[in-house]
Amino acid sequence: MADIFTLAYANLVSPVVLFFVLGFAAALARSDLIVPEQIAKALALYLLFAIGFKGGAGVAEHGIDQKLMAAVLAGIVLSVLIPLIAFFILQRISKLSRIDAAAVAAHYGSISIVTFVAGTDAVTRLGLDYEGYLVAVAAVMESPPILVALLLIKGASLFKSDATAPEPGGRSELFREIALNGSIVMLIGAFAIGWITGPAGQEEIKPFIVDPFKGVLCLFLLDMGLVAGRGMRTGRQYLKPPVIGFGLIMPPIGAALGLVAAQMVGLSVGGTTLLMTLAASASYIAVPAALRVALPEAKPAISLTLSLGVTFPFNLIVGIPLYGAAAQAVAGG
Amino acid sequence: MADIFTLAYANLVSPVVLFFVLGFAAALARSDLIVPEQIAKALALYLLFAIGFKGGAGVAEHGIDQKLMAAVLAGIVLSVLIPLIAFFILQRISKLSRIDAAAVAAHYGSISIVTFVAGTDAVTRLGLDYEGYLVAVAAVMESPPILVALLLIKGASLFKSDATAPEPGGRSELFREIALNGSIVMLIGAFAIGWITGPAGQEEIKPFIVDPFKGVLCLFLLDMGLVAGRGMRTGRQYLKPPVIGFGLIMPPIGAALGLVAAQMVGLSVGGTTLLMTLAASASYIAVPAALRVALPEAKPAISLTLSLGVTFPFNLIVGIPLYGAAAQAVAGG
Amino acid sequence: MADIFTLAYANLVSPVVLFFVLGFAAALARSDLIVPEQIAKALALYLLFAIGFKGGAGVAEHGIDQKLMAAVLAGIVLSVLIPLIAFFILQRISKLSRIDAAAVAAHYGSISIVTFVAGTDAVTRLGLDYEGYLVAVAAVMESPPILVALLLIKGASLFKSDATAPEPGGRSELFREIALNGSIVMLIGAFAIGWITGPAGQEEIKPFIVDPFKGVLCLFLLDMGLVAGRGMRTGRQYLKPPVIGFGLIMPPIGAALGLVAAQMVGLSVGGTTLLMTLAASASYIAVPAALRVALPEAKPAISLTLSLGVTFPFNLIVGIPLYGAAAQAVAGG
Amino acid sequence: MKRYQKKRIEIIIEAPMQARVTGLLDRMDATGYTVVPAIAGKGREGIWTREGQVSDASRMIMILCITDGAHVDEILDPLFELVSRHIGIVTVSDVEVFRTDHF
Amino acid sequence: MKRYQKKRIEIIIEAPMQARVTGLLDRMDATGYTVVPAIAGKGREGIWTREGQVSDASRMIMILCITDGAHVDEILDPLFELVSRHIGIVTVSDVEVFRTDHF
Amino acid sequence: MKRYQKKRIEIIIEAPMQARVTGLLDRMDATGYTVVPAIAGKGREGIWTREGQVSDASRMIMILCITDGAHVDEILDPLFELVSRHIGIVTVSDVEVFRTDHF
Ligand SMILES: Nc1ncnc2c1ncn2[C@@H]1O[C@H](COP(=O)(O)O)[C@@H](O)[C@H]1O
Ligand SMILES: Nc1ncnc2c1ncn2[C@@H]1O[C@H](COP(=O)(O)O)[C@@H](O)[C@H]1O
Ligand SMILES: Nc1ncnc2c1ncn2[C@@H]1O[C@H](COP(=O)(O)O)[C@@H](O)[C@H]1O
Ligand code: NA
Ligand code: NA
Ligand code: NA
Repeated sequence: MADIFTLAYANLVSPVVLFFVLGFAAALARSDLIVPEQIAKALALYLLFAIGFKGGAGVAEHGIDQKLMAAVLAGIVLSVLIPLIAFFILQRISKLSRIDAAAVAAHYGSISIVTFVAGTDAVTRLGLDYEGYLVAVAAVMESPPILVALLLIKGASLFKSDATAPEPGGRSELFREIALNGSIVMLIGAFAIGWITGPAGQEEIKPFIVDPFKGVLCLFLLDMGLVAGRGMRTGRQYLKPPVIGFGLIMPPIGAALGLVAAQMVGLSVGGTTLLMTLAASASYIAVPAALRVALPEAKPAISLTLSLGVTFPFNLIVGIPLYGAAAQAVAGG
Repeated sequence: MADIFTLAYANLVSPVVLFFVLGFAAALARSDLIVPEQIAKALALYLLFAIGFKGGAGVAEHGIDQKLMAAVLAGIVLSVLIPLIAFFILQRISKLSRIDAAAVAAHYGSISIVTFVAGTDAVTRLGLDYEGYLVAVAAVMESPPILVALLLIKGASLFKSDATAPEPGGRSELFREIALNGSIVMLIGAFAIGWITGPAGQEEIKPFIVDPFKGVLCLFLLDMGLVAGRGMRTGRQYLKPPVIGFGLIMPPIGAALGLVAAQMVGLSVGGTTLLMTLAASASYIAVPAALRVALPEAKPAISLTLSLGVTFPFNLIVGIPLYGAAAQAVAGG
Repeated sequence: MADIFTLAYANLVSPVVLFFVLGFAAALARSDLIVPEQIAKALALYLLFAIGFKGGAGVAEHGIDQKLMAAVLAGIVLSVLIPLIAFFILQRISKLSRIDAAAVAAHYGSISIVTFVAGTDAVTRLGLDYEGYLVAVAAVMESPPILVALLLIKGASLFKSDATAPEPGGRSELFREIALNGSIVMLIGAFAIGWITGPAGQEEIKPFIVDPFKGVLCLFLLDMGLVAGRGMRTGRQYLKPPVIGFGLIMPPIGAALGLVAAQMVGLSVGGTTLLMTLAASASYIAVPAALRVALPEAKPAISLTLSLGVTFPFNLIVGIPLYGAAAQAVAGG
Repeated sequence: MKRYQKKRIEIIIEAPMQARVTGLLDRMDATGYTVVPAIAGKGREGIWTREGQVSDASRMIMILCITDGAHVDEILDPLFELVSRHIGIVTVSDVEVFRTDHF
Repeated sequence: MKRYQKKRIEIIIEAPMQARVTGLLDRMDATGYTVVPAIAGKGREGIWTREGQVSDASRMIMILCITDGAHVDEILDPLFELVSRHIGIVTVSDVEVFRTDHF
Repeated sequence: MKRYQKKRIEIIIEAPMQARVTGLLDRMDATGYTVVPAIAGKGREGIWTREGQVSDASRMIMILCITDGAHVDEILDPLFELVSRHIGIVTVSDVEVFRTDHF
């Protein structure tokens, strides 16, 4: 147990976490500190580039693992299962409308790549390694929950011919958009290029994607803290206690499922921690935007405030060390 | 004396200064070279992040100095005294209105963090060290001059109940804004995080905040040169000779006060140079924005053109080597 | 010959080329992946900064070559000759109007700095060195083709008094704008600063302009792939087969002229490859913007789609290895 | 110079809907449109600001379309149907242009 | 579809005043507003451009507010008082909307 | 408060022409103007978007100029001549302002 606390403490005073706290506090205090929009987007692009490339180069180095397919499959299953469970729980404990519950469920089924990145940072600090292809697993987990949520609301009609769809492009256009979402393309693309060019390729661009990585992450987490804090300030009223409760219990539930899946696949301790982290994390970039098109009736402030203001800090500060400890207990030694 | 010239020359042909000159010249020649706005903001954020963090890590490393409180106090005193002196001088030598004189005084009482950063660069090039907590001193010097200027214009009524204030939020809102200005929060926040995480934390993000620092500074100074040159092109007419004269004599006056204060606190040669530089520098980011709200009747072009187009280049090119030489003469050996 | 293929293959699987391909494919598939505008501009600025500075520092290190003036002269001659040839070819093989043909010719006479940068990357990967002053040659080649195109359309009236010019500023203003174009100023400015501060200056900012250079280039080429792919998607209809053919044969023609010029000047193998690359490349940043002012009747989509969508990828993927092999065959050994 | 009466449609809508609104304008044969960014705002769904946002979800854009009065209802009916399910507003006003054939 | 007459208030003002103007609109019960960035301009106080600027001091923004004609003077009087001490301008024009209850 | 009738000129034009249009407004003694960025659009010359663009070539901006009705034709004639050779459009509409001397 001492270990969890040491880990939790080390986590708590890491620059990465402290910059998030700084941003959160600054936003609550209504400081005018901001990270410009295009810079925030560029930082996100950088993280996707770096983490994707490193994942691919890792696969090139360690050879292709038989477990890759199993892990991808596990990711897909998790990303279908978790939104269903989330929807079920929300229907029981909260008074959210079906549509809002489905929207929240989609966020929690999908993943947050920054939470994943923070997880890799914690795992690396523990001296653990992880399977590079988990980056690909992260990518495949992004979209299925959106479809699950749409199915929950629209049922089978979702797949009917969209000749009568009122919107230009209709459903098939929507599916294309969801599948070719910018962050998925960047992550998978960088992963593929990392794989093709391998450790030699990584060596060439190491001073860009490896060395300054943690510093960039600090800046990005500062921005996330600012946005999350601002969201809590303006969106608090949308979050009734049961909904906040959901935002705190859903991550461990997801992580537990992730742990089971990781055991079945046979991941390393580091890999197990990361699959748990993915399962525990909630989207706040790709899913919100997709749902504005696909489920416009859902109130965006609910999912976003919950995901970014409650679950992200929970995972960053409490969750990740916890999942690491659990992974060590179950998969370690 | 030879030393001053060597120092001045080395300073003059440093990439940092030359990029400023390039920007200035390009703007005067009306080239369309620009640094995009959000990039300029990000570069400023980066400099605050890096210089704040390094300052804090420095404090963590060298232990907390008994002089810290004295230095902070000295900073506050300087930032109250300098605007009063500046206002007095301007009232004598220039024909500026009281309000414009107070606005200019606020700029010169406050500090320019980039001038400070350029100072640290020069100090480091001389092989000197400096007290990390000077970053905190810089932060506390930012705001008091704004209040001094408001007091000069509005007198005691400034602190009266703002129930009748015509603007939403009134005075207390204004004070909050001034105190929680983004650059102060970033600087103090990064300082605190650097302090908490110490040299180990700095080691983690060194390839982001230390290694590329000077290159980023070059790019930022290019931008400052562009903005300063453009300001001189469009704002020249606001600057009568006495006002320009003020922009050239006020920095040495401030620096002299800074030298006295540094001696009283007992700072190192490097630290003395930097406190002089802070006292000599004039704000061009935080104060102008605050004054637009607090003293809307002041003509913004006067202070800004003077601070950025006259005093900043003076300090960068002539001032800093001079202050370094003076500090060495007085505090050195 | 085996050499060419090895080189071509190594080139093809370099991260730089693969990120271009990723962007191109993502745009064709209508992914919403984007690089924000100001970030793209900052990346371009960074590349100009880095390549200019390194060129200047190289000149400072190797001493000033007697060939510098000859190379600059060769650049000017090429940049006058190539647009004339391009215009002649277009008039023969395509049905473009005189104005559109002149506009396209201006693009091909001028240069693409990113193609040049990609060329330096390929040259360096071959273990070859190149003359640093080629950066200055690149800069002087940017503008003359614009004047050539204007002369082709407006004839001698171009230089007549512009008292009657309908546009504010008239011709002289236009000439000033073309000569002081932002990218020229940045390139020449950074070159001069690199020269003045020399290897010592470069050492100071190496972790900014040298180490992360290739990673930044990858990100920039991702953006170029996105823009080029989007251009092909929306601008395809402007490109009849003869025009596309021109976009593929003009680069080798330019390169051949560049080879002759390089031989006359006596450049190294690396330098020869780069002068060929410059001659083969087509502008897509500076020239398009200048022509919108100077030749508004030309259809912008034609030149831009051709230059960015056809010629840039051709040079990047096929051209550069080819020019390298030709330079080695002729100038090597 | 002679000026002609046209209508200016101003649509403020959430950013992820941009492609769908412009797609609609295309299908309705609008001769053109211009998209202008917004940086902050407030409506029934609360306050938003673009600062620091990576996602397009909580951002608005403004789409301007100048069109002929004869054409305007043709565009407005499906447009209003599309927009009404989303966060946003539509306004219409009178403007004059020089080249009537352009719109 | 039936359209209703409303007023469109367009405020161009220095960026540091944004929060105060929107705060005023809030207090005056405007139903919403949208802030649009400006990149350059000229007025009595001279030329400005946003390029390369770190400070908000010499930048303008544009605030749009659609409101009911009955409501408009209520908003305009204190608004004009606020804006008149600052660098900026206010214009008012007629627009039509679909949902009268929205404004 | 009393309001005065003015004209609002809205110019959408390719970005490289910005300095020339504002220069013209200066020469025609317009009291001011504001430049607003555009991020995407469509016209006779096809679709464009600012995303990822380094060059100003395929980008539009919007220039607003509030001016007096008496003054408006003086500005519009040379403006239209300038703009007509370029990619872009000009519209004119009625607005009200408070300070008639300002425009
Ligand atoms: N009365 C208004 N005037 C100007 N903009 C508005 C107004 N109402 C709403 N908006 C804009 O439209 C967006 C969506 O409005 P709503 O659908 O009411 O939430 C807001 O965030 C504002 O940016
Ligand atoms: N006549 C005008 N038309 C459009 N915008 C204007 C006009 N006058 C002023 N502005 C804008 O409002 C800002 C402040 O104007 P002023 O208060 O006159 O300095 C200017 O910088 C412009 O951006
Ligand atoms: N009907 C329109 N409504 C709004 N904006 C337009 C319209 N037509 C053209 N534009 C804008 O003006 C630019 C140039 O138009 P054009 O000269 O028709 O190619 C387009 O790219 C649009 O941004
Ligand atoms: Na999840
Ligand atoms: Na000072
Ligand atoms: Na060329």
